[in-house]
Amino acid sequence: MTASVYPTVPATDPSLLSKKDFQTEVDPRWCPGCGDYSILAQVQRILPELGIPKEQIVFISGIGCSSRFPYYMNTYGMHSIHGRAPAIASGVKTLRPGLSVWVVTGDGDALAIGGNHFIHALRRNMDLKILMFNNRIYGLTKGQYSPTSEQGKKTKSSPAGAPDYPFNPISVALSAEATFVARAADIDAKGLPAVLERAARHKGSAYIEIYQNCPIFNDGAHDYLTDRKTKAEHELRLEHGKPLRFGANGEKGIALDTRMQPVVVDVATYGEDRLLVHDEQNDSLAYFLSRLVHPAFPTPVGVFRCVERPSYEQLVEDQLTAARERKVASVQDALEAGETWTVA
Amino acid sequence: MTASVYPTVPATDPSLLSKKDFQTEVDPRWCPGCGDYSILAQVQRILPELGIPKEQIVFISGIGCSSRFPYYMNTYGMHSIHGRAPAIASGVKTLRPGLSVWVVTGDGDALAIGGNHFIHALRRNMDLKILMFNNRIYGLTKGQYSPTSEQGKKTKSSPAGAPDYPFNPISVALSAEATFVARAADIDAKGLPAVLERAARHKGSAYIEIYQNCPIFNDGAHDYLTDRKTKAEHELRLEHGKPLRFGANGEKGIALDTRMQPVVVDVATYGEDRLLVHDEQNDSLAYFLSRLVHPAFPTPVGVFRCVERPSYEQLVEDQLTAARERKVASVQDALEAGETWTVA
Amino acid sequence: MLEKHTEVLEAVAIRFAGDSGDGMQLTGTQFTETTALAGNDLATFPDYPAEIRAPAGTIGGVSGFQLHLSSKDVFTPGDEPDVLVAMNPAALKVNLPDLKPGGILILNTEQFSDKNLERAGYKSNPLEDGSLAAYRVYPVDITGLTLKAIADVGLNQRAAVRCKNFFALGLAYWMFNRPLEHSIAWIEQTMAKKDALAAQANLKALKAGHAYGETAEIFTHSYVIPEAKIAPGKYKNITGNEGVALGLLAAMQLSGLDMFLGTYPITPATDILHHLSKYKHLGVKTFQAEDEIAGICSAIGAAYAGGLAVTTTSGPGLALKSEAMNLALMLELPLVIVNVQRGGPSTGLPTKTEQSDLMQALYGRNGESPIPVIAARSPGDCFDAAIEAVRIAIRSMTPVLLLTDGYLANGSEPWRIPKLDELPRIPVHFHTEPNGFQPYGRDDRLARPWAIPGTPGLEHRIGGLEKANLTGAVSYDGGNHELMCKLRAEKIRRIADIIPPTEVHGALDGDVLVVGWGGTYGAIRAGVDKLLGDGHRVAHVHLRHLNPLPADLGAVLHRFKKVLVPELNLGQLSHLLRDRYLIDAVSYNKVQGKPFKESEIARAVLAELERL
Amino acid sequence: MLEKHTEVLEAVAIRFAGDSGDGMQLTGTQFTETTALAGNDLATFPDYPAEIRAPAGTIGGVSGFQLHLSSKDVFTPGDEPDVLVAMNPAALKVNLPDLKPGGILILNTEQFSDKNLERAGYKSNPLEDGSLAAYRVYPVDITGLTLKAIADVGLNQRAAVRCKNFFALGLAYWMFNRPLEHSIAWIEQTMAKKDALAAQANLKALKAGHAYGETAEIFTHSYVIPEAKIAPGKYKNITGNEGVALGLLAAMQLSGLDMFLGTYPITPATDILHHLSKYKHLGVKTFQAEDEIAGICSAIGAAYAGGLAVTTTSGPGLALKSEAMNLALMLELPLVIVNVQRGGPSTGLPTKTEQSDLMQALYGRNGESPIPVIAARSPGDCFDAAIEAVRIAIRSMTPVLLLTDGYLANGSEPWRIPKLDELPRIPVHFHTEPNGFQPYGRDDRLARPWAIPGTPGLEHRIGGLEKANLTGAVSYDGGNHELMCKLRAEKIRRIADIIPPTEVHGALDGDVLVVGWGGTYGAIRAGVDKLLGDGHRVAHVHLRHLNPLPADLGAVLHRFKKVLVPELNLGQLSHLLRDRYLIDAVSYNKVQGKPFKESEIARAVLAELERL
Ligand SMILES: Cc1ncc(C[n+]2csc(CCOP(=O)(O)OP(=O)(O)O)c2C)c(N)n1
Ligand SMILES: Cc1ncc(C[n+]2csc(CCOP(=O)(O)OP(=O)(O)O)c2C)c(N)n1
Ligand code: SF4
Ligand code: SF4
Ligand SMILES: [Mg+2]
Ligand SMILES: [Mg+2]
Repeated sequence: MTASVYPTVPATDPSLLSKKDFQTEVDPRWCPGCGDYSILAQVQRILPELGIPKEQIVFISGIGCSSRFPYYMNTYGMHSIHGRAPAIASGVKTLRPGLSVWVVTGDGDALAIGGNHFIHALRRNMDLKILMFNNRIYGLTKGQYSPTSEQGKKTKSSPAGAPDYPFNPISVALSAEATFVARAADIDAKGLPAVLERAARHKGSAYIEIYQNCPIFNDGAHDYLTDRKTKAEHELRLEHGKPLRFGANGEKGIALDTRMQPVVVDVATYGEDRLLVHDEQNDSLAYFLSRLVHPAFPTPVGVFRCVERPSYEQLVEDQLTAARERKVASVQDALEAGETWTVA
Repeated sequence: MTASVYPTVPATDPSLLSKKDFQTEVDPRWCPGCGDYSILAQVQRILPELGIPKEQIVFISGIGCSSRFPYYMNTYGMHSIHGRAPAIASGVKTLRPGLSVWVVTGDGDALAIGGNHFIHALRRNMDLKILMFNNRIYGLTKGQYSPTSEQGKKTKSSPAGAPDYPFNPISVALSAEATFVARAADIDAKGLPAVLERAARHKGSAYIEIYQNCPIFNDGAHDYLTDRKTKAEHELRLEHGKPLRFGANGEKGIALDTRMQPVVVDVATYGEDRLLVHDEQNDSLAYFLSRLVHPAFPTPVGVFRCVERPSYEQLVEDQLTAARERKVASVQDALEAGETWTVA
Repeated sequence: MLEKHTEVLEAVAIRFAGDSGDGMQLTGTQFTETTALAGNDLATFPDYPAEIRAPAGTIGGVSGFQLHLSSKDVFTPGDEPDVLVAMNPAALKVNLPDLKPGGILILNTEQFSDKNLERAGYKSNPLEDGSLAAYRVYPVDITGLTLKAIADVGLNQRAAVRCKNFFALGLAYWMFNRPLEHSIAWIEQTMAKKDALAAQANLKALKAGHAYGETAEIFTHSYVIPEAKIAPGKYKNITGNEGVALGLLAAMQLSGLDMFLGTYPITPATDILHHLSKYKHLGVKTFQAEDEIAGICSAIGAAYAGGLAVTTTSGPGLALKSEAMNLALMLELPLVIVNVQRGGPSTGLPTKTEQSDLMQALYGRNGESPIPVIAARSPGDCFDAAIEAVRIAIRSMTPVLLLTDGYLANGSEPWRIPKLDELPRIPVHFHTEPNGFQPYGRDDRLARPWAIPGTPGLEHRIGGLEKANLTGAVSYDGGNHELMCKLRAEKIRRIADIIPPTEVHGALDGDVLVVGWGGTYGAIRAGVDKLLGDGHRVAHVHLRHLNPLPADLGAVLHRFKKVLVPELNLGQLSHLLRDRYLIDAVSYNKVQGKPFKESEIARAVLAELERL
Repeated sequence: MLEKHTEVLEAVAIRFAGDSGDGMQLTGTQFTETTALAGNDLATFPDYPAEIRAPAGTIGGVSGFQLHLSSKDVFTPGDEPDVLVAMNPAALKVNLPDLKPGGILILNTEQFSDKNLERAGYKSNPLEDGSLAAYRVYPVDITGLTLKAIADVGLNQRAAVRCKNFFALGLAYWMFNRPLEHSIAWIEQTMAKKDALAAQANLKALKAGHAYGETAEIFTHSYVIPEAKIAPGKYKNITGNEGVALGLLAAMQLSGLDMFLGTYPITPATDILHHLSKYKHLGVKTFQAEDEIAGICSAIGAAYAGGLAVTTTSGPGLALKSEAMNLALMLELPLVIVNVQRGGPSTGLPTKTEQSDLMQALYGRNGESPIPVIAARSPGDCFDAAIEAVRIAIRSMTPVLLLTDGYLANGSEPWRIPKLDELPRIPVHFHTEPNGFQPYGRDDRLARPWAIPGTPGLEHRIGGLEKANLTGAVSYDGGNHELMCKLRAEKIRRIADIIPPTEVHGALDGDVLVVGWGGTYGAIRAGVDKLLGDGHRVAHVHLRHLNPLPADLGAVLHRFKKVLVPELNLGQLSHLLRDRYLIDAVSYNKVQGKPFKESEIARAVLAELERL
């Protein structure tokens, strides 16, 4: 056997990296005020902290405003075709489990045309970090309703209101057996980097729904959650092992009523010990939380679910290792296997 | 306006229909012992009871053993292409809301290539009856693992065991906002027709997962649930408003433990009133039930979820009606609308 | 006061260019409508920036609108504008290369700051460095004059600056002696509804621009383009996408069918969806599917159910639809697939035009897969082509591909509004007779019966597996398969029976025949007309039908010494003609996301003439 | 005892036919292996029923296996079998029309019951009604004799009846003087592992069949086919799907790359996945994707990451992959797409063979989309073709389409196992030098550098939008786009530099040149050889490379008066040749899900000769 054809250049030292190492010379081409800018900044901020050599990071996207993201990340990157990023990323990761592979996608890219690849990547627990920018609209094609737009939404393609009932993306990700599921808002300078970092360190598929504002075609869709004035009333920060409390002073909580339905209670009168306690490992609870929807309920942000399960590419590596241990044979042996005969 | 180009033949009398009216002269081409036969028989049995003229029923399928179903139904039918039946059926139903439109699909057809159309049809609440024959294998292509095959399954394409973690189809359907979700086994002569009939009468998308035996490539996958000997121990029949009990004499029940996780309890010692009570309208509960998986838990059969929500095609009809009331204009008017000028 | 002269011109091409935020498309549209009302023939070319929102002032963000108006027939927006209105340095940089030598240049001086010059990549200020010496330059502080004119309206600075396009419009109206009435009415009726204050300001800006032309000392000449001889009738401007939408509406009426559009948004086809979604009161159902496959599949379902079924897309979307197109072919159901071509391959140049999906349209499916392909030649012709597509689909029970392109889709032209009751009906016959019903029996066009769900006694099953002749049952018989493949091919071939004889424009035989298809019509016609005017023995044939080709086309081709095929691709139609007629067709290509110029065509033909 | 004669034959074709449950494929394979060991050249044709499981005894359920063995070169499984072993009436009904007049017919009489005759659609019993008079009929109660022979083994009735195919095999061995050793060893080693009892019974059945031939009074003759002159080496039988799998394995070794297959099951391509999934110990990663789009996309990801990336499919799946193929083309990454053609369009005839995806392969994508296309000509050649596909993909950084078909995929032939270290290596160079790195710089083949994630300093972004020359940045520039379209086209054109001169078999110039491609090789070669033997001035060229075509092909074509193009489609290659070379190529078609017969080719060529 000759030497490997693969490059043997040593990895660079990740401890030297800073945010600006991840910036490219290309100026981002998003509209002024687009939520994509803040997400980009947060991602560039946390990457140096992960201890991963820059050359081992790959960003793969589909098509959409959000999917231009890789152009602005000074890592390896691919701006692929609409909806297929999870499938492409799966090939990268399966071939090279050592790479850190990120998928950037939009609500249309991930849930309209790409819905199937999205749920299949999750169920396989492919070790991908999937960031879905949810602006509840098709931005790049200039404003049609998306699978996360509210029913009745008036857009260019639905002048009488969209007849479609939307997906709840967190519910979908959970039912697709995702092992890490979280939510954050574009301009949440604390919550977003926190979930990004946990996602990065999770071994397996990690899905983050990022509420993103599109000032051009769907301005203010998430204002209730991001506006300082209303935020406290509408944000439910999930913390593992902690009771579900919200409000400016945590004065409100979430409990189950007798029909196993959620109710908002006053913590003081109801009692903190009767509140639901968040458990990242309980998938039915995570689903239950995903059903807390504005305006009837506060919007949970943070980590809905985080469990361990062998990742796809790890299982494949294990199978290869086991097969190699079981059977030592060359390609020539494979050619010669089976019934053969020799003509002299 | 001239007379409609559409046929004005009067509908036939559905009260005269019997099972054999739904049988075709073509002999089913499934292997001996295939579960598809019993499903076919049950469907042919319940259709005459629905009061629908035969010519108003359409069966649309994709590709797979299961998808040959329409050939054996003496109704309108289309054996289309792999995975696309829900999309085709959506076109039929949207154009002609008066038709009764059924989709027959397999675990590969619906959840592998067709996963996206499947979940989108459900979220739209398109009034389709979707029967998914789940044999946990690709039958037609002669035995590769499917998205519902258990992890580690050895098949022709996975000699070392499938590295994929499977979908839980009921969970997926629920998260796709399906308004009717049920499960039955192919040879359950009581349970299957019961859910078929309820699905047929439901206004909106109805999904039934039918456990189907493939004696050739995955024999006995559902035996624990269908075998008379083991059935009672493993089957949890869901009934709206009733506590969750199972076992030969209903001696066992399902309750929540303190971590909001399911436990199997002895009803006598635990107390029936502390059991969970089924509620078809609680979507988190339905999800919770979908997570009860063999062998740790009994398998729920019957209706997981049944709620009312306007169906897609109904909303579209309503929009058309409203638009017609708001604006009376001809096609000629549309041509002439906008800035015009006249050359004499 | 300076004396002002009025000159009469036969034709003029004017281009407005500025930043995407500068409202150039609106300015262009207003000028177009006013021009149309004034009775000129005209053609337009809007040119959007490819970037979603490029940074203000950069090359990437330049938006343009060109208008060609004439007292004669107009076929294209004009090769080189006579007048360029540039609202900032980037707009100048991008558009100057196109301006005719000696052309008029109106520049918004306020924008020529150092920062903006740098953004546009200028090293020195062209207003000062003499680089514009070859043009008639009119530097105007458009921004400043606008702000002054509307100061009393009380808009905030940002909103006020935005009115500058109406100042430019007013100035242009003065220069070409156009009345202000139409734009005034538009501002007062349409704009005022949304923002009364802005309307007031724009009105003032418009008038101020006009007055500035009238009074400012720098302008010495204004121009008059006399009315063209235009067929009488009621007109409006339509884009190609509107043309398709209206054509489908008309076909709905002419056939009596209910319409269903199943589609997924994609540039530059999305506007067809936008347009059709407005006609709910006419019974049009639009279905925004989860992807292009669901788009076409839902349309197949609708066709099966008896609808006028349509799906719309652009190149990559057509690729995704290929498997389902074959299902429609096998089911033998009528379906119209509209493909608005854009720059390829892959995502390519999504906002630019190209004609490179012809091969995909003809051949891009597995197996022997004959599908009729037709193409529209101009925005207004999209209307007729859409009706033709529906007509063929229904008469022959087949999917039909209609090709347009980004240039047609977004370009507009004046269109004579037809009277629907003067157009031939599209006959539809739904089968209802159970006796002797054969799902795959055929009439003399080889069309099978359309037997839709809901019809008692015709219950039957169809699918993508090969069908037995007549019965339509599944058949694995080899002989039957060959027969069916040939029947399907012959069915499409017979469509040639209704294709009118090929129209040869120019010499009936002779030296060079230029054969084109699709959106290159205008440039080819203008280029060939020029050569005909110069006395050359040339001619132009423009194909609507690409599959099947017209029965007489071979004979026509053979009457010329040379056949030249200009295409916005690397030679796709020429492959087809070579294959079918074994003629050494010469391909003339351009793949730059832009339409041909008349002069390019004329030059290419001349080169062939010289080579003879 | 009757005296038995031994006759020497040059070649014989034998077909085993029975119900799908009758084990005919196993019988055929055993006979094949024994024949190969005996030193004959051979070719085989397994013919599975199209239905999943048709009811026992019906026409739809008949399974067949034909074997052509000879002491000379063999190119096809033979047009008409000399011997037909039919295990039931349906098998007789289906296969009799193919049997050579005067051929040998061995019939399992036990199955000729009224019920079975009716199932097969016989009105009267052919054993009795004289309808078989034209053949040498040997009625044998195969079932009964088998049951008797193995009675003492103690199998249940159903299992016992299943042994009858080994009785038939034994009888056939006797008839052609083949040794039993190979099959005995197989039963004792392979079968015994799974079911010792069954193995014991089959062994007895095999010997009983042989003994029956030896002793039964009805057989008077046995036959000997002398050894063929075969190149020395180690041989085994491989199917085309195995050939592709092994070729890819070999290419993995020759290139040093890690292999990744991303695919979705589809008939008749699935077996490639089955085969490759067995080589985990060699480092092969197979990914069973959720659909064909994910199959190719995962492979694109693997190519980007530096793998030997492959995706496999059949017609409808190729249609689904078209959009992503264009992404690979734009990214300029190496990727092998294997398309095992089947009967189309749509689902068509999924289990039957056809050559009708050539146009789709060449043209089935949006925009200008040049992709190399190569085709394999025989099961063993699939091995070489797969290596060639990998070689081209890597040298030119491009997706490559490899076409095989259902006939090659499931057919098998003896294959001389090559020594890997005697095959030329496939050079791979990963770029590592950051200085001056240009993602879209090019070498003299116009290939761009392969710079994979993990390489420090080469971080770069690629995508489906048009790229700027050299830098690979997004570019909307028209001139750049045209340049890139032409560079991509020229890159593919330059592959012709490594295509060897066209091999002309037969006359170097003359009357009729037969040009074929793909799986029709054997039939055409045999047909042309026959005519050459008869002294005609004909020749055969078989194309491996369909895009680009060999540089000298035009010259070769023009050396003949007529070019005949036999294809299992309606004339796809002939379209290409007409277009490229303006020759009036005559298309000879068959679209019946079946390969050509040698005699059909010979007859078609003769017809052309007569027409000259
Ligand atoms: C195959 C294909 N179909 C359609 C499109 C057009 N298209 C591009 S992006 C997009 C939707 C974008 O929405 P989303 O993913 O939410 O991204 P956003 O722009 O909102 O960030 C569509 C429909 C395309 N590029 N390719
Ligand atoms: C586009 C396309 N891809 C792949 C196939 C091959 N194929 C046919 S059916 C099938 C899977 C069938 O599995 P399932 O839906 O579970 O049906 P079953 O046969 O088990 O009833 C596959 C992969 C196809 N027909 N078309
Ligand atoms: S259109 Fe919306 S999502 Fe897209 S860049 Fe602009 S603001 Fe952002
Ligand atoms: S392969 Fe399995 S699923 Fe298919 S017909 Fe046979 S038994 Fe039924
Ligand atoms: Mg979006
Ligand atoms: Mg299945």
